[in-house]
Amino acid sequence: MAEKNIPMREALRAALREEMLRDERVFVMGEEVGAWDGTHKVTRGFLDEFGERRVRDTPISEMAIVGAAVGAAMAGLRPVAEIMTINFAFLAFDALINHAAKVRYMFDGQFKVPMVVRAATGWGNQATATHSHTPEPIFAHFPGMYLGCPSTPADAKGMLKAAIRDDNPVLFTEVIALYPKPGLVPDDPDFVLPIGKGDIKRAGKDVTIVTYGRGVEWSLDAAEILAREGISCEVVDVRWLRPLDLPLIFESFKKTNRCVVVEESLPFYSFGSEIAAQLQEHMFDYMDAPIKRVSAMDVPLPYAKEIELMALPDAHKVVAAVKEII
Amino acid sequence: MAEKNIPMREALRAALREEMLRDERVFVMGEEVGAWDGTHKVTRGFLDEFGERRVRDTPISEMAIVGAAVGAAMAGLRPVAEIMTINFAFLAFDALINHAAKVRYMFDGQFKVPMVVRAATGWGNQATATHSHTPEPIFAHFPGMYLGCPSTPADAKGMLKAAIRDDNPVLFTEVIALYPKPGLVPDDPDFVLPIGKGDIKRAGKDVTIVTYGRGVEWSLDAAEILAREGISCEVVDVRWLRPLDLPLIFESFKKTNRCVVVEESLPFYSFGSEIAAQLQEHMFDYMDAPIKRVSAMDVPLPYAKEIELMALPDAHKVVAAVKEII
Amino acid sequence: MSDLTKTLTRAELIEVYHQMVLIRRFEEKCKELYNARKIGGVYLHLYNGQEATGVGAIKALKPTDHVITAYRDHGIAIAKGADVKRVMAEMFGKRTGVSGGKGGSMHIADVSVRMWGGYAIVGGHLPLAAGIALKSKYNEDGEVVLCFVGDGATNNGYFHEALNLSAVWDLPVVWLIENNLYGMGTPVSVASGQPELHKRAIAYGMKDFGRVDGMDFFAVYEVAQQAVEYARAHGPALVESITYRYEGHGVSDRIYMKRVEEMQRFQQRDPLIVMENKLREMFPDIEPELAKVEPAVAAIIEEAVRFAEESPVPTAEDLTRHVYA
Amino acid sequence: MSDLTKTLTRAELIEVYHQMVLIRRFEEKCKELYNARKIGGVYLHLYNGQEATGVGAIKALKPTDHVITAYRDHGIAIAKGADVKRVMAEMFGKRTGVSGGKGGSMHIADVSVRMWGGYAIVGGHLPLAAGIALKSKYNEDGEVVLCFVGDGATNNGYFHEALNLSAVWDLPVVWLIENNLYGMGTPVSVASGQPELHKRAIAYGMKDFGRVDGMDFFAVYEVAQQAVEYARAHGPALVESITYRYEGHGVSDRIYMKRVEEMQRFQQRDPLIVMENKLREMFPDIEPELAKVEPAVAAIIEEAVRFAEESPVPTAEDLTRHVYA
Ligand SMILES: Cc1ncc(C[n+]2csc(CCOP(=O)(O)OP(=O)(O)O)c2C)c(N)n1
Ligand SMILES: Cc1ncc(C[n+]2csc(CCOP(=O)(O)OP(=O)(O)O)c2C)c(N)n1
Ligand SMILES: [Mg+2]
Ligand SMILES: [Mg+2]
Repeated sequence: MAEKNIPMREALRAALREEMLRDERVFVMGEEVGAWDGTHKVTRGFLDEFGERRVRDTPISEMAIVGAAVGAAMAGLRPVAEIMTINFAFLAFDALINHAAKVRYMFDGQFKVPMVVRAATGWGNQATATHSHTPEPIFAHFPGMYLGCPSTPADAKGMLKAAIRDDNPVLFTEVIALYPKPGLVPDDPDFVLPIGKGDIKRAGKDVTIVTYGRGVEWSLDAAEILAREGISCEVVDVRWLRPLDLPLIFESFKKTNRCVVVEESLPFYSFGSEIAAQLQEHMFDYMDAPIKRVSAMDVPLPYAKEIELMALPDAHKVVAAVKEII
Repeated sequence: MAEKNIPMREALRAALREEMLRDERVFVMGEEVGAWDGTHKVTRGFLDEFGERRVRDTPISEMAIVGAAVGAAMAGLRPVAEIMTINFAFLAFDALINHAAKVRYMFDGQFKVPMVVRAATGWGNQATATHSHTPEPIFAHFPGMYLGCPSTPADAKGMLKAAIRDDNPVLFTEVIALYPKPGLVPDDPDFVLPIGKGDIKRAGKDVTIVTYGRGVEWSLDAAEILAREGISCEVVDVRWLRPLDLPLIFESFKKTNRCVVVEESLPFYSFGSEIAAQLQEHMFDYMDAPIKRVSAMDVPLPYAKEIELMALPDAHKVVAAVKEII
Repeated sequence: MSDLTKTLTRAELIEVYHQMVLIRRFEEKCKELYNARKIGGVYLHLYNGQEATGVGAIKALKPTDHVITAYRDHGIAIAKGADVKRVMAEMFGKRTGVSGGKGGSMHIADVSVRMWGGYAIVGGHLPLAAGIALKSKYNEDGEVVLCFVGDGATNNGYFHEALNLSAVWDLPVVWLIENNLYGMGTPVSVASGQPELHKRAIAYGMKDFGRVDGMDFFAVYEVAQQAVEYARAHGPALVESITYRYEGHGVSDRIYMKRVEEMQRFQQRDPLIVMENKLREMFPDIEPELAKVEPAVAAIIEEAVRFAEESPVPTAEDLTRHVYA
Repeated sequence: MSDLTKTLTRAELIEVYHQMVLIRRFEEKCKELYNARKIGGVYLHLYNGQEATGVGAIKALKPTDHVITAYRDHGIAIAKGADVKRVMAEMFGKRTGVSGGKGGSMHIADVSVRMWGGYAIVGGHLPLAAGIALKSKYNEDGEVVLCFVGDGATNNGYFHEALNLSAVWDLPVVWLIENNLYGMGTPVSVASGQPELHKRAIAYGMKDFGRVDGMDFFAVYEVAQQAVEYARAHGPALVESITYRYEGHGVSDRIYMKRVEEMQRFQQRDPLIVMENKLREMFPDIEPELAKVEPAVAAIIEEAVRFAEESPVPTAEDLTRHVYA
């Protein structure tokens, strides 16, 4: 099958564009998605190609963007709403959790909510405290809405297409730092990666590193460093925080008996907490060492580069964590 | 010291009233806190006693209630804002997380934010999907704001007073089901229970049950049942989800080597996840069995009583979990 | 008003009256059953006193048009044509309820009659209404959404964002503020800087259809018709209906206890009485028809209660079904 | 305008002009340093073009009054009296910065001059402004809060809830909308159903001070003075200032590139030029004083940059300090 080497931003754009071409009910809405070409350029050229009906610039109204997407989805359209960055999704928290995720259930299946909320996520680049969240775990806490976060351009394409084609609400977070990073992406317009399927990004036998999003890069870099020292890491990219591919994680752990969880998010009540809890509960007899967690520090993110970087995880912190349990 | 047997609602009311009498900067604001006497009657009689200046009814504007409390606190007042139920705090998520919890840090300590947001929490009573959250863990995920949830009238009084006297923002959640439950409460107007200190609610030696809020009742009931079968449970009420009293939990676990975490909240990326993760990480050598988690089921809460109750934890589920690891 | 006798037939008007009585008696029955603990839940928000607003506005719609509202939803669902038996079964939390017993009093939806449900987060359904209207705009299908909004809800961020979005996108939606003077215990003047709520239309450059007497079916119907047709042709419209709820917001409604005089003033203009009088005026020989309404309604309600009581409760399987599609 | 010569002395007016030039040159220097990667961050929101609005409005305040704004905050902080050196150090992310290097460009606060900071969540600072004003009301200290609001921010839920709250509580706050025609790339008419933003005052029953020419210091100052004194005596006031930002919102500002003609139109009425001309008109012998401004400003900026460059960066200890009090 033909592939192209393109940055994640373009892979997302291709996914969205192909789905809009395929299904006339799919449309995009959000702040600056049209005339501006999208803050992150994922919707570049869409306004010209699809027109104002299907490429809808909105006011700065996150509550209404998400709420209107819920209503449109209930009514039979397939909105892809963009929240410029996930930080602003805090303003739409109620619309996401109480409505997108619940209207199907509370009306006993009378409605489907086939919508996607795309949101750029991630720390770094001195965006400062209120603009530096990676809060996937807190959104994935709630049932009724899926949550995916791709780590490669190919995953980005296949996962976003799956999200758009699915009949459930999906919160789809895109790591800002990964937008420009290239990778091979299948041309196939039906290249779809199923919701809830994780992926082994590197096979190994000594330690399982469970991660997602930007953590994959740090983990792969760490695995590379560790390989030179003879330590073999298996990197499991869960891709979806809900539903979570526990079988894949367990399978890997049965082989390695050791695990480090890597996430860009804050340490408490988070991704690492859940993975560690699951492993100790279901893989107790396979545990040769405690599960270690690598995450951001438990502080708001400061502006100054020097201390901002201290607060963030990186490959070296992953290496150190692996060595603690080997 | 003199004590009174009063329901939690009255203990909270006493705490609030005493602090308002003690410190003229303390005032309450929120929907129906005044003329209506408070939805949960915690501010009963306050309007008559303190007047409109210090007992402020608000419009249905959660974003503004919390945001205005932040501003007032920065400016030197000590607001106690009431969010009628924690469900509506989702509308104030941004104001809580991005402003209450962060303005001190991002302006490098120029401001203090001595505010309390009180919110009724908890599932049950057929309040249905959007009115049935117990989402403490997701708020406690973020640094900068403390989070407490009392389980007894005495704790309620001592913790709320501590929250009001503290110079940091505190999200203070009050379990609706516990409002009417009585308990002995010290009269002492300086009875303050320090922020971040957990409490052993029942001593035991075979299993540690870590819990908070309504989980304490279920856990104590379970402990009683198990005691009859010769199983001795130690019930640790963390009281505060942030900061978390890990030393207290660890100390108990070193003795029992077994643990069940009980919470009213949803299972994923939650309280149980964090406690289990902490224990396996720091108490690995003391673990005789996997940590078990008892939580609500991973569904939105339905209306019909019969199935609502199925979804919720209770003493019997705690008993079953303990037996699994004994 | 005389124009209306042209657009609505005598039979239709009797039907309207029947609906208003049905809603009134339905709510009374709910209250009785709630007190008898046959209907559960912490909340029971009744529509008594507001019938002319709901029935009048919905009468202005085509069957293909849409309705959405907040938690005070039983009456509105019935007015839109939801099956009374299944609404009652929902109140009981039965499997046969419109929302399968999972929604309860606050979440009555019946998509078969384009009743999109009641929502319990104040203001939360407003952007949903905009989204449903966007579907109509997107598909150019000429359908209109009628969204009921409480007076208290107009001070919430959702109101602002949803109304503004509907304005910039010219969405076919009628925002109908049911100003029953209070949000829980808070009077409009305490909650809103602008107590004439319809004037908020200007903040969105939206067509303002002003205030209407919400106790009078004809008054509501007439303005609603204009607003609905305006929305169908041009875009959003705002209407404020002055009405009153006879029941407290909840059991501990201290304010409600005090407002006896105000209540009496409104009850003198009770929607049912106003309607009966108008009908008598319009059709001097209508008495026999009117007389049949109460017994007919009583039978419907009795049947609904029986249906609800005899229906099965949801099962463990229902508990986990429909979390996802 | 003639009245103003009475309230502001010649020395004060020179000082005003100095401040506007200082802000302009400060922003130009920031842009240069950002391009040279001496100033970091993904965001740099400059105030060029809007100086008359910020300086004019703040001049109407007493020193004990308060200012709060969004992320486009450097100019406003300087106008309120923040130390230019420490503002520049903040841009560099240095420990000596007003916010200790932790806030950066978007979060410039200096509580010593009652500048409560810049905030980056659109609309997020509006309820904070209400809260600060509540303190004044609560303590009856006669202080006023001046809150700058972007045109784009007026469509956000925070705007609605905060303005309404200020109205029902009669808070001493002036809401000053800086209508620079765009929120990022979105023109006001695309974002707001009501493009005359000051008219939103009616939605809150709030005193509307209308639109003012935001390129003219005197115009802004005069209306701001009225609004501030109104707020001090009675409660909230709304002002809309029509202004323009000369720089793009960010590097990829496609719309900005296109609007050359519009820009030129505004630049002909550049705040600095308008001010200079007025000063010359008022004081025919002012030229020598005017001539001293640019060199004085250049020296201040040079010193600020040196200070910032030589200042230490924050440490690991700073990283964890001030998370809690
Ligand atoms: C966001 C939110 N805040 C608070 C509540 C609690 N609450 C339920 S109904 C209500 C009053 C609403 O008043 P109004 O909009 O006038 O509707 P009415 O009950 O009069 O029909 C309040 C405050 C809620 N459900 N949602
Ligand atoms: C809640 C929220 N949504 C979106 C953004 C992204 N954003 C930053 S500035 C901006 C435009 C704001 O425009 P306006 O209020 O007119 O202020 P201006 O930049 O023109 O001064 C947007 C959309 C944000 N920071 N916060
Ligand atoms: Mg009302
Ligand atoms: Mg603007």
